Amino acid sequence: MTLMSVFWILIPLFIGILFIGLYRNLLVKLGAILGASGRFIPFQSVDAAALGRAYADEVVLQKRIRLRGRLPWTRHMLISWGFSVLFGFDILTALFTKYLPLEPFRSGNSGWLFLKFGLNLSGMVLLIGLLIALVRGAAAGGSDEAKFSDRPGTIFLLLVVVTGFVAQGMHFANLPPDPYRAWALLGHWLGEAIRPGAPYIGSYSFFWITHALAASAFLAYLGWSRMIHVFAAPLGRIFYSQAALREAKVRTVMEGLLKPRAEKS
Amino acid sequence: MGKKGWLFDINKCTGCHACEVACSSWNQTGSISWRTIVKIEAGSYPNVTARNLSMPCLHCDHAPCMQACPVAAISKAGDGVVSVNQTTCVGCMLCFFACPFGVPKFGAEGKMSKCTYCGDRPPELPRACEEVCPTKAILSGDMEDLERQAAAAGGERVGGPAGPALFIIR
Amino acid sequence: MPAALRRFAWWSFFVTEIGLVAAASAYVGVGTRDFWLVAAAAAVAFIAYAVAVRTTPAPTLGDTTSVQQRWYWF
Amino acid sequence: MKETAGTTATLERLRGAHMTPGICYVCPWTCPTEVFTRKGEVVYVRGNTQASTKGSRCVKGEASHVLAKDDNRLKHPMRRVGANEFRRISWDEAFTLIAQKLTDIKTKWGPESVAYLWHIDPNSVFAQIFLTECYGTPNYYGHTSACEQDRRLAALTVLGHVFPVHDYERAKFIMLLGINMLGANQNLYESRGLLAALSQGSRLIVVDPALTATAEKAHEWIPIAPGTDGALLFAMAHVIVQDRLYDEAFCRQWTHGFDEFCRHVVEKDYTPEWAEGVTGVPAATIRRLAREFASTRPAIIETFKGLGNYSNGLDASRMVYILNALTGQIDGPGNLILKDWAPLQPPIAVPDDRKTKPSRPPLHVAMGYPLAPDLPTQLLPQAILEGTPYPIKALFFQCTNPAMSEPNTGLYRRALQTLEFSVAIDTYFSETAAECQLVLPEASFYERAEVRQSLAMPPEAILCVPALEPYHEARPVYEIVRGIAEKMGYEDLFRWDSWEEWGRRIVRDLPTDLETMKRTGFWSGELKYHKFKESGFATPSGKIELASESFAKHGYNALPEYRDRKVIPDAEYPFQLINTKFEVHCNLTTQSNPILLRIQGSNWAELNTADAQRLGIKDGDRIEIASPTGQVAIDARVRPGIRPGVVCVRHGHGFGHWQGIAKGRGTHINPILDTNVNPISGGIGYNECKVRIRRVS
Repeated sequence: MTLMSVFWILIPLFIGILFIGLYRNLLVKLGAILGASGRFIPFQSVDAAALGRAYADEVVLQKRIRLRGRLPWTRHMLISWGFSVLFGFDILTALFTKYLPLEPFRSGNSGWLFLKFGLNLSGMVLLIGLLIALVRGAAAGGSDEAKFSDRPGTIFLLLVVVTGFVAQGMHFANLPPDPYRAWALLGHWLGEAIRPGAPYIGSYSFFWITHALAASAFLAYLGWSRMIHVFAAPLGRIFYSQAALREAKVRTVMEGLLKPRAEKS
Repeated sequence: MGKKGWLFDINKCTGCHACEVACSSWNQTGSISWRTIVKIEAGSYPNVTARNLSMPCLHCDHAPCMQACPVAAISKAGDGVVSVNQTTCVGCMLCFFACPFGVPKFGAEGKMSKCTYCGDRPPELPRACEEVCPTKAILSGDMEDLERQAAAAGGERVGGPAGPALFIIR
Repeated sequence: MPAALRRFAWWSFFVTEIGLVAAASAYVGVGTRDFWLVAAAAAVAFIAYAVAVRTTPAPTLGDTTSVQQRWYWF
Repeated sequence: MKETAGTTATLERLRGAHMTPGICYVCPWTCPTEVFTRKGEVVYVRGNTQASTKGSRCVKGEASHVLAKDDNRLKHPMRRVGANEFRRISWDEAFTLIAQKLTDIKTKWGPESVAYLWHIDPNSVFAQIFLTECYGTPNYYGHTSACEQDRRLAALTVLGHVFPVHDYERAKFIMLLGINMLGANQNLYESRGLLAALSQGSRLIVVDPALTATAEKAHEWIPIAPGTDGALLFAMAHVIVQDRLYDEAFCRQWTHGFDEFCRHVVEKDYTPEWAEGVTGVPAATIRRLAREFASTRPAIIETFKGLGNYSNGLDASRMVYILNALTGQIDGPGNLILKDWAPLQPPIAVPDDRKTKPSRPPLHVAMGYPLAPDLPTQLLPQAILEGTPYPIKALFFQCTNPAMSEPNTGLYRRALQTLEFSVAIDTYFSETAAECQLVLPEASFYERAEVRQSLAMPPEAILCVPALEPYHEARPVYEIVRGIAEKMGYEDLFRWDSWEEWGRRIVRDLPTDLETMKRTGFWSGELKYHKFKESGFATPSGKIELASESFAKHGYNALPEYRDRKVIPDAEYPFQLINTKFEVHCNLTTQSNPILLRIQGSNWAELNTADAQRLGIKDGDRIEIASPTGQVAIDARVRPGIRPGVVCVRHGHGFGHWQGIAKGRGTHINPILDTNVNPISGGIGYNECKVRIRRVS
C-alpha cells in the first residue's frame, strides 16, 4: 500500500469529522437563529453595496483586526492568506499533476515550477505568520488565557507546515540537482542543504505521512475549536452588514415591549 | 444567591439618555453604548402617544446568545448575570442575531461587548444607569424583590422562551 | 432547524465525500483493495455524521438544556 | 428606589478614586454633584447622593466629564491682532490691558458704558462686586431675557418671588404650559417628583403645540395654537370667577385687587367660548380643566420659557400665578413653593468709602423697561450702534454666546465689531469670542471653587470643591477679577491665599461650617410651607397682587389683559416657527462633546404629518424655512405629535457652529428670527416668527 493511498483513506474520515464539528458547533446554531427570528429582510432589500464593503473590510482586509494593532493584524493576514492560497495551490497541484497531466506540469517543467513556487511562497508566508503568532502570544500581556488561547491552533498548523517543508526538502535531496528547481524556494534550499546526507527514503516517508496526517487532522480540527471562526466570522459579519436587518430586529423588539397595556390603549 | 434582574417603568422613562452615558462612563465602553434607547411615537394627531425604552442586557434565564455562540464564549454566573469572555470570543456576531433583543454590541475591533450588570459594583449598590436616572425609571435587584415591586405597581415580567430577567411597568 | 439548512447540511456532506472518493480512485484505481478501503472510510464518515445529526440537540433558543458546554480544547 | 447615600466610599475604592463634591454648570440649574477623580482625571460623576438630587444626573451633565480634558477648550489668554486672528498673550498683559481700557472708558464715557453679561454665572458674583461697587457700572446682567423673563417678572409682581419652585411630588393636579420640565429644563428633583406623583395617580395636563417629553406623560396633551395660552388661562379664570370656585377667604386675606380682578374678567367677557375661537381648545375642555383645577387640592399651574416666547407672554404668565392664587394654591404642600434662600453672604465686602455710585440709571431702565428683571439683551446692538439710551463702549461676556443665541445674529455681530473694547471669558471659543478683542480661558467647574444657592425646595447652599488642576492656563473668574482689581488699586479688597477664605465669608451665617460642606457638598435647611403667613409677600402691597401696584406705578395696566401675539402667520408665510431645546445640549460646553453629539448630532425642523403630506415633504427631506428676515436649510422630521401650522426647530445651542467636531452639524435657526422685544418685560419673542416652507433637493 502506497503512502498516497493511506492519505486518501484518511481524508474522507477527517473531512467527516470536520463536517460533524461544523454541524454540531455552527450549523445547528445557525438553524436555531434562522428558526427563531422570523424577522429577516426580503432579498430585494438586501444592501449589496454594504455586503460588498463588509466582504472587503472583514474578509479581505480584516480591518477590525487592524484596529487591534498592527502586529496582530499582520499575523492574521499572513496566516489566513497564506493558508488559503496554500490550500488553493494544493488543489491545483493535485489537479494538474494527476487529472490533467499536461506537458508543462510534468516534473521540472514551467507549470510544475509555477505550482512549486506558489506552494512554497504561500507556505513561507504562512510560516512567518505562525512564528509571529507564537512569539507574540508569549510576549502579549494579560491573562494566560489571553496569551495562549490561540496557541494550540498555531502549533498544530506549524506542525503541518514544517513537516511539509521537511518532507519536500528530502524529496528534492533524493533527486538529482536541478537549477530550475530554485523556484521551489524554501523546499529547494532545504533540499540542497541536506543533500549530502541523501538518500532519505525512510525518513522522507515518515515526514510525508506525518504531514499528510497533520494536514488532514487540522482540517478536522477546524470544526472543533476557535478555528471555527474561519467559517463563522465572515458569515455573521456579512449578515451584520445589513443595517436594515439590524434595525428591523431591534425595532420589532422595542415596539413589542412598548405596547401599552390593553386597558390603556 | 438570588438571581439578578431589572425593573423598568416605561411611564417614568423620558428617553433622556442619562443612563446610557453613565453606563459608558462607569464601564468605560468607549465609542459603543451598552444601552439601546428608543422613542416610539404612535397614533395620529391629536391622539398621539410617545413612549421610551432604555434597554440593557436582560440577562435571560435561558440566554439564547449562549446557545448561538460557536465557541461557548458566553456564560451565565450563579447570580444570573450573563457575561462574555472577550478572549474566547471570535467576533462572529451570531449572538446578535440569536438575542431576541439585539443586545450584543460590537466595538470597532469586532469582539462582542455588552452590559455586565456593572459587574464590579457590589449588589447593594445601584447600577450606574439606575444611580443617575433622573426619574428613577430603572431598578436593579433580586428577581424576587423586583417581582413583588412590579406586582405592586401593576407590572409584569417580559415573556418569551428566553426568560429575560426584566419586569416592565406599562 | 429550517428544512433548507438541513438539506444543505446533507448535500454538502455527500458532494464532498463522493468527490473525495472519486478523486481517490484516480490514485488507487477503481475496485482495488485500497479503493474499497477509501470507500469504507467514507462510509464510516457517513455513519458518524448521521449519528451526529441524529444526536446533536438542535437548540431552540431560550432553552439552555441544549447549550453545549465548552469541552473541546482551544 | 435604591439608597445611594453612603455608597461614596465604595465607589472610591472600586475606582481607586477620590470624591470631591462639585456643582454642575452645564446648564443654569446648577445641580450638586459627586466628582470621582483619579490621577488628575475625572473617572465618574454622579449627582450628590445626599442633597436633593439623590444621585441623579441629566444626560448633558453626566457627559460633561469630557470637558475636563477637551482639546477644543481655550488654553491661554488671546488678543485680537486682526480679523479672525488672535495672538497668545500672558495673563499679566491681559489684566494690564483690561485695567487700562476700563480706566480710559471710565474717563471718556463714564463707567456705565461698560456692561457685563453672563448666561451661566460661575463665580460671577466677584465680577458683580467689582464692577457694580468698585468700578461703578450698574450694568451687570444675565441671560433671563432670552429665557424666562416674562415668567420671572410675573412671579415678582404677582407673588413677590423671583423664582418659584415646585412641590410636584405632593401635587394631585398639575397643569404645565410652555414648560418641558422633563426635557430641556431638568430640575432633577422636580422631574423625579413629578413622575412619582403620576405613578401615585396625580393628573397631569400639558398645554403645548408640540408633544414634548413632558406631554408624553400627560393624561391630556392640549396642542394649543401657539402664543394663545393667555386666552386659555383667562377663560379658566372666567369659569372660576363665574362659578365662585375660588378660595374666597384666602383671596380676601392674601390677595390685592381681588374684586377688581373678578369684575375685569367678567367685563372683558373672557368666556371659554371666546377662548375656543382663539386657542382652538374646546370651551367644554376649558370648563372641565378650570373646575378640575379649582376642585383638586393640592394643585399647580406652572409655566416657564414657553409663554415668554411671545410678545403677550407677560400677562399670560401673570395669569398662571393668579390662577394659583385664586384657589389659594400657594406655597403649601403640593403647590408652587416660594423658596426660602440660604442666608449666604457676599464673598467680598466693599466699604462705602471705596464704592463708586453710578450717575446713570441701569441700562434696562434707561431703555424704558423699568420693571425688566434683566437686560433686554436684544436691544444692545441698538445701544451700541446708535448710542441710545446712552453709549455702550465695552462688554464682558462670561459663559454666554449672544452672537449665536440672540435673534437676528447678523445685527448682533455687526454691533460687537464696533465696540471699543470687548472681552469673552469662557471655557470654549465662541461666535461671540470671535468678535471680541480679548479672549480669556475660564476654568471649568471641575477646576474651581464656588458656594451658591441651589434650586431645591428647602433653603439649600451647595459647594464646589476644585477636583482638578486648572486646564492649561485657564483661571476661575474669581482669579481673573482679582487680577483686574489688583491693576486698578483694589488689591486690598480682592486678596486671599486660598478660596476657603472667601468661602468661609459666604457661609458664615449658615448653621454649619465650610469644612463640613467641603465633605458633604451642601447644606440644607428646613422646608417650611406657607411662609407668607409670617412675612407676607414681597410685593408693594405685601399681598399677592392680582392687580399689580408696580405696574400701575409705571403706567401699565395693573390688571392683566389678553392681547394677541404680534406675528401671526398669513398667506405668504403660513407657518408659525417655534423653538424648543435639546435635553442633550446647552450653551457652549456641550457642542464639542463627542458623547452628546453621538446621541444628538444635529437638529431638525418638526412638521405635522398632514402639513408634510400637503407640501410633499417626507421624513428626512431637506427643506428651506424662509421668514421675512431670511432663510435657512434644515432636515425635516415629520411627526404626528405637533400641531398643524407649526414648525418646531430644536435650537440646540449652537448647531451650525463652525469649529471643533460640531462643525457643519445641524442648522442655526436664529439668523431668520427678527428682533422682538416683549413690552414691559423686555424678554425676547423668539417664537414671534412666521415662515414658509418648501422642499429643496
